[in-house]
Amino acid sequence: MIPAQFDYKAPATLDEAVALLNSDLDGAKILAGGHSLIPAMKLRLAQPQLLVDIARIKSLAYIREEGDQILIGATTTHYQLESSDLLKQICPLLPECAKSIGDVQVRNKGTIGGSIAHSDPAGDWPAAVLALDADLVLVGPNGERTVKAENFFVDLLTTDLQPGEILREIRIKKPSGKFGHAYQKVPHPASGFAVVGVAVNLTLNDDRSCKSAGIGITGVGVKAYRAKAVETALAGTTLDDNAVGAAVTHVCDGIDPNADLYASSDYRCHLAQVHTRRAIQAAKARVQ
Amino acid sequence: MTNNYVGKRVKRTEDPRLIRGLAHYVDDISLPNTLHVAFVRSIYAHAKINSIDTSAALAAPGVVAVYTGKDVADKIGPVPCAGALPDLKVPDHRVLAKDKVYFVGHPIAAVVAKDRYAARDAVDLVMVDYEDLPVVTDVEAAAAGGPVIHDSFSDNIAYRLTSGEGDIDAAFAAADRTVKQRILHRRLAPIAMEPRGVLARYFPGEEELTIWSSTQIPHLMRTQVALMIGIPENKLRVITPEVGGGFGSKLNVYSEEALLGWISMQLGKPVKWIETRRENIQATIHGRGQVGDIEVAIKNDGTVLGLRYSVFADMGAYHQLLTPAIPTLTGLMLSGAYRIPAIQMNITACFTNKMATDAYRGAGRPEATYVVERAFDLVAAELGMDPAEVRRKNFPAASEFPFHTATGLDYDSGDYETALNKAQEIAGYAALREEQKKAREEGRLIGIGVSTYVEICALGPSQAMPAGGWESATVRIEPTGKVTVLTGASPHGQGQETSFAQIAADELGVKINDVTVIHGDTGVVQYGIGTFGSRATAVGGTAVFVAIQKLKEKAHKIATHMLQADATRVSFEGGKYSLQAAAAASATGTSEPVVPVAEAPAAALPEPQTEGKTSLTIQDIALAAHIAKELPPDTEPGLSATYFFEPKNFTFPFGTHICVVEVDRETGDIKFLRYVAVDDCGKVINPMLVDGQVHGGIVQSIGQAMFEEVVYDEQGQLVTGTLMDYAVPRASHVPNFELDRTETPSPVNPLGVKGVGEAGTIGATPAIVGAIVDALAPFGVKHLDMPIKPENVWRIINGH
Amino acid sequence: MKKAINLNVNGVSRTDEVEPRMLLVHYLRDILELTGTHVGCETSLCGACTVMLDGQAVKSCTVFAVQADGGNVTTIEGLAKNGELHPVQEGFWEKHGLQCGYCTPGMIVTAAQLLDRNADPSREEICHGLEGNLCRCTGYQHIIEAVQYAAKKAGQA
Amino acid sequence: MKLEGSHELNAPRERVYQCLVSPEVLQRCIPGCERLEQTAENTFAATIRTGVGSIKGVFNGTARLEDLREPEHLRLVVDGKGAPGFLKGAGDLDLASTETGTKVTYAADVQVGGTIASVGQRMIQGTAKMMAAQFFTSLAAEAETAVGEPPPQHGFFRTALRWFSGWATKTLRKIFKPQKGT
Repeated sequence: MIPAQFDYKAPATLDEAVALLNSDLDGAKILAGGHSLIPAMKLRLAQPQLLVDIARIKSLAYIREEGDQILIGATTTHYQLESSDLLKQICPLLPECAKSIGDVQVRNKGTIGGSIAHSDPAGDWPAAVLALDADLVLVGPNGERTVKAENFFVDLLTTDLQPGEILREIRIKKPSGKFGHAYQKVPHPASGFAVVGVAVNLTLNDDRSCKSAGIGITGVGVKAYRAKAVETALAGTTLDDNAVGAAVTHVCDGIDPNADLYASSDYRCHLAQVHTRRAIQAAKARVQ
Repeated sequence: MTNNYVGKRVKRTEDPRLIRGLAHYVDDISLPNTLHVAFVRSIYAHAKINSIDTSAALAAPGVVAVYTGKDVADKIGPVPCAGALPDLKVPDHRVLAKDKVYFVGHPIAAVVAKDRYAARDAVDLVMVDYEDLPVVTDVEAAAAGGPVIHDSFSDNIAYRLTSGEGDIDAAFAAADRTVKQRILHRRLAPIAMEPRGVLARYFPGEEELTIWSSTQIPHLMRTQVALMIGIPENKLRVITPEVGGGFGSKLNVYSEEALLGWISMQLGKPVKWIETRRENIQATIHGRGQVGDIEVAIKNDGTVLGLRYSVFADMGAYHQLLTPAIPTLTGLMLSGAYRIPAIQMNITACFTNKMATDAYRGAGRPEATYVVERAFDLVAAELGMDPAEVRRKNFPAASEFPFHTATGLDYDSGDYETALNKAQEIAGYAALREEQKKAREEGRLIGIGVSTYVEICALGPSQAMPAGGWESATVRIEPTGKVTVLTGASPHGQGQETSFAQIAADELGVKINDVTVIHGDTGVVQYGIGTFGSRATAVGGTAVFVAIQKLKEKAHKIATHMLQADATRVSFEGGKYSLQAAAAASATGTSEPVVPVAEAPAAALPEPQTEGKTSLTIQDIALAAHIAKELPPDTEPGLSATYFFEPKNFTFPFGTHICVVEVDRETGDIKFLRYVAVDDCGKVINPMLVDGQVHGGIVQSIGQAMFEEVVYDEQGQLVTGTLMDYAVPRASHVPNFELDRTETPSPVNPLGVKGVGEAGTIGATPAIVGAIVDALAPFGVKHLDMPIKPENVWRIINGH
Repeated sequence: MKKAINLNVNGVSRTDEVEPRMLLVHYLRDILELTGTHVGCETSLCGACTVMLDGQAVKSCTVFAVQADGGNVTTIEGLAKNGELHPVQEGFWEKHGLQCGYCTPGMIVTAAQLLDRNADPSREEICHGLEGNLCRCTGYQHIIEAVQYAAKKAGQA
Repeated sequence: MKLEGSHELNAPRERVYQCLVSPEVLQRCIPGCERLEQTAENTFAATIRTGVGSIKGVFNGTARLEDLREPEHLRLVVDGKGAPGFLKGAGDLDLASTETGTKVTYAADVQVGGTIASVGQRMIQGTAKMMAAQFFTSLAAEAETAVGEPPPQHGFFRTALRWFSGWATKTLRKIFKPQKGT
């Protein structure tokens, strides 16, 4: 219940935050909403020496359109995303995903950047940003770089964020044309984390055949991943039951599905297939 | 008696402080200079302690002391076990482990520091050198041999017991068929929302120790802790402030309670320990933990001739207060709501490298009801009968009560068929079966589960209890007319402050706001037993009721004297002692109403005015009794009465629960469609509180049936160590409940009440499991063990 | 190591020096003696510690007091105004939405947030809104009814 | 907890075997191994600082090689303790020659205790898999490096380099005081 001692700094700017983080690469951790880090600290599984609180950098919390992109600041809370009228209009996957995270208290405080940077294998955001093929903007002592979401999630709780780097922004190409989104989740009855979470970003051709599908899966593997084989199998099809049914059998291709007390590997993989199918069908039904 | 309150939906008098955050639980009490205690607990399930190095911890900032098992071994007596079974093995259970640890969470050292942060930090600095030993977690493996846990015993068998009446062999010999099933009752964690907590303060001058503890049994704890730490019982005061739920987990005497008291005596300062949720799951008792085989002898027409249940009961590493007694309660209730001529229960109770099991809401009875009800479902399936009809066939008739069972009990009163009929009617049972049939044709999987339960409540006659089964009450009317009720049945959420005030207000004819119910302070309240076993109202409430009758006898005497009338002419009605009409006329010639004196605002106590009056409120009499100028000869001043109620029997509430579920063929998800419960808890004091008890109990059953399980791995590691993994039901997990009642008064107590605290956890699991199994009947399933998770269902449907 | 913090709690301005690791719930309970906010788990799951921070329900066991610096905190003790119960408090009393009362403060604060954002929630929306609060006594039915009562009451006001 | 798997290495079986019994190589391959000192024949004292993401811990303990049957089999027995709990286990490694090199098949039974066991249900398996993968990736690099060449750089070295580069950049920035907005 009680974390080990640490020092706390609340820089006013991102540059200061980067500098502070780099002042102690081994001991410093970024604190945003704290809803991944603080529970680990209370169990003393994480014992950072210094917390650099970036939640006070007001300029890091935003949702805005810029050209053909949607820009989301890293410390934007789940609730801000859930309740954004703009996003409900232009990218409904994000509010839908946000709504399924944890509970209202977690959503009020937890941030999208924190969740992505933590890369919990059952976190919800990773699936959504994968499905949307987002770019993640990282800032470090050497300046900024942009990483595709697909390349960002490396392994269990491990991302491409290098020591000393901070996730600053999530950039998403504004969905256009005939698109439909859906997020389907089986929450663990105790933790609320995704036993399986499926984010679908579907774009149709004028003839309503599948132009492209972005499918992000969480909860199944050691990290969230894009179900590329499913995406490929769907492309060009009319998304009829047979095509979707056949495509979703590939959802666990190349993955060694997680097992825990609630769901074994094969059941989890089965759930991933069922919910991927349901999410695709829901997304398709929502296409204007 | 006027029924202004009893039987009515009265809002709780305890709520205003609770909803405003102004109530005080143990951790909300702060005393100056309080030291905080944190525990070093075993991370091994079974290990030898080679050494404990406390030097770094002692040197840490803010640390005042560190105590280990060696420091306290000859200072604090063993943790008590109240089980009195023949040949029971009772391990020497010390408050801190000395040479060996026997389960994960076993306390090894207590660190005392200036604040909770410093105490927690120092826990990491205590170095324990363990040498791990072979572990036994499976109860059958423990019975079969396995590593012996306690050196003082030759095996892991705590006791064996066979009980029951009737010729069981003859019953099976006469049977047309038998059905059998192995049934698991997994370990459950009670998870009271307030974890345990202890605050202790010793005054060296007065040699008085006060312990605030989140417990269900302040007096029993006082006696036991006094014995453990060697302080005279009358120098120890136990206070249970607000208690945030118990469910049996606080019906115990724990190491920490004695140890904190002892530490306070050593250091002369207040010391506090508040359990973390991880400690709560590791080292507060668990419930259930049985593996049993049920076998039923039946006739082809559905008549049950005999029932045999052989069970391995998992005690855990040590006995806590009632650990060995729990399976015996299972044995008592194996007749369920049925006429079963022969019953046999065989218990093999074993030690394992796990936390002790003990009373968790229902305490042994849910296990009994569950196996009996599952068996009746199996019988129905075997014979192709409707499960409700098999049950109906074996009910004793309402006219047969008191009904003697082959488990040796005499059920007080009952009308099982009426409850079943009512539940079936509310559920629309016949239509549901039709709907189910139609749904099956469409490929949908709907299941209907029926449970007709009986429970044993109002624990109980002292003859059948380890430490007294009575309950106490003192009722006092203060000079200002305020009524004080002191009850030994200290509650932890049940609402006795309201329900007992309802009883008192009606019996005394006063307003409920004039009644204050005091509990949970051994310095103030006469000795009592506590709240558990659905006993508070039936035993404690009765004590209040009878104490009031005693008080009224005296008040009547005083009234008669004050009204200068013949005793037979003074009657009590609506809070007033009045002369009967004829007598009244002759006494004063008037019958004007009298303003109650006690309500008049007064700086000093008013003098009772009786001249010319035909009636007196009981509050007038209280004042007179205290002023004591106008009392009949040989009457003690004051107006109070104490009563210790000893029930002659248990009570036996009953009811029918019907659950309807639909399972998702693809995912195995289980969705509730309906939940109907008709409970009969005898007379009802406050229907709102009864509904609340039933709701809560059913939801704990939903937890047990679908989510909850304390899991230890083969090495005895507790893998469901937090609420991240141990699933307590949430709002979205539960259906809307349709409740109703029948009312069959109990003849055991004058209130006619039976008790309802555990009905939900006893009646509901068989209905829920029955419904899920019924939904899967097309796949040939006859039984599934709890918790039934979607994966289990999916495997059945898909033949995995 | 201690940090100075300024915050407004239930309308009262507070200044204190705290260790960075001090959890907001411990600050409220141990320093300010506002003990209505409870601790029921250590993994941010039970919601007993819920308070409003800048108008948003948060789990005060998962917020460091230093993070709340400069903020406005409302605890259960600050919910009733001028001696008048908040409609949710009234609902809980009226509908028997509590038994042992331990989860109640957090449950009430969360329910208040729920009604702030959705004045007329369905049963399902209430359940979703209370997903972060565990109750072991009531079985939730009376809690749901309490929130419905409060919604109705607030709607009439 | 049972762990099973196999990894293909592009190196001859004898070479792989030698790597597996070399304390120097093992230290470089075991994720986070800071110290591996021989205390007796085939017995080592080890300090491992390891973890995933922000979850970290230090374990002290022993590792023992048993049942050595060069070049086809060995058994590794480990026992470590640390603040987050303890770790104990034994694993059998079988080496088989393949066309391209060596296939190492492992089957281990690992017991985890303490905090990590009671709170890490969701992650333990994944962590173990990840560490096994890291170990074999490093081992492959070691085995594929000819004897006498400088050892390959694994996770720890990569990390150290990153830290160094971060520190160097920061220092350089301080020296050159770059203007804002660049």
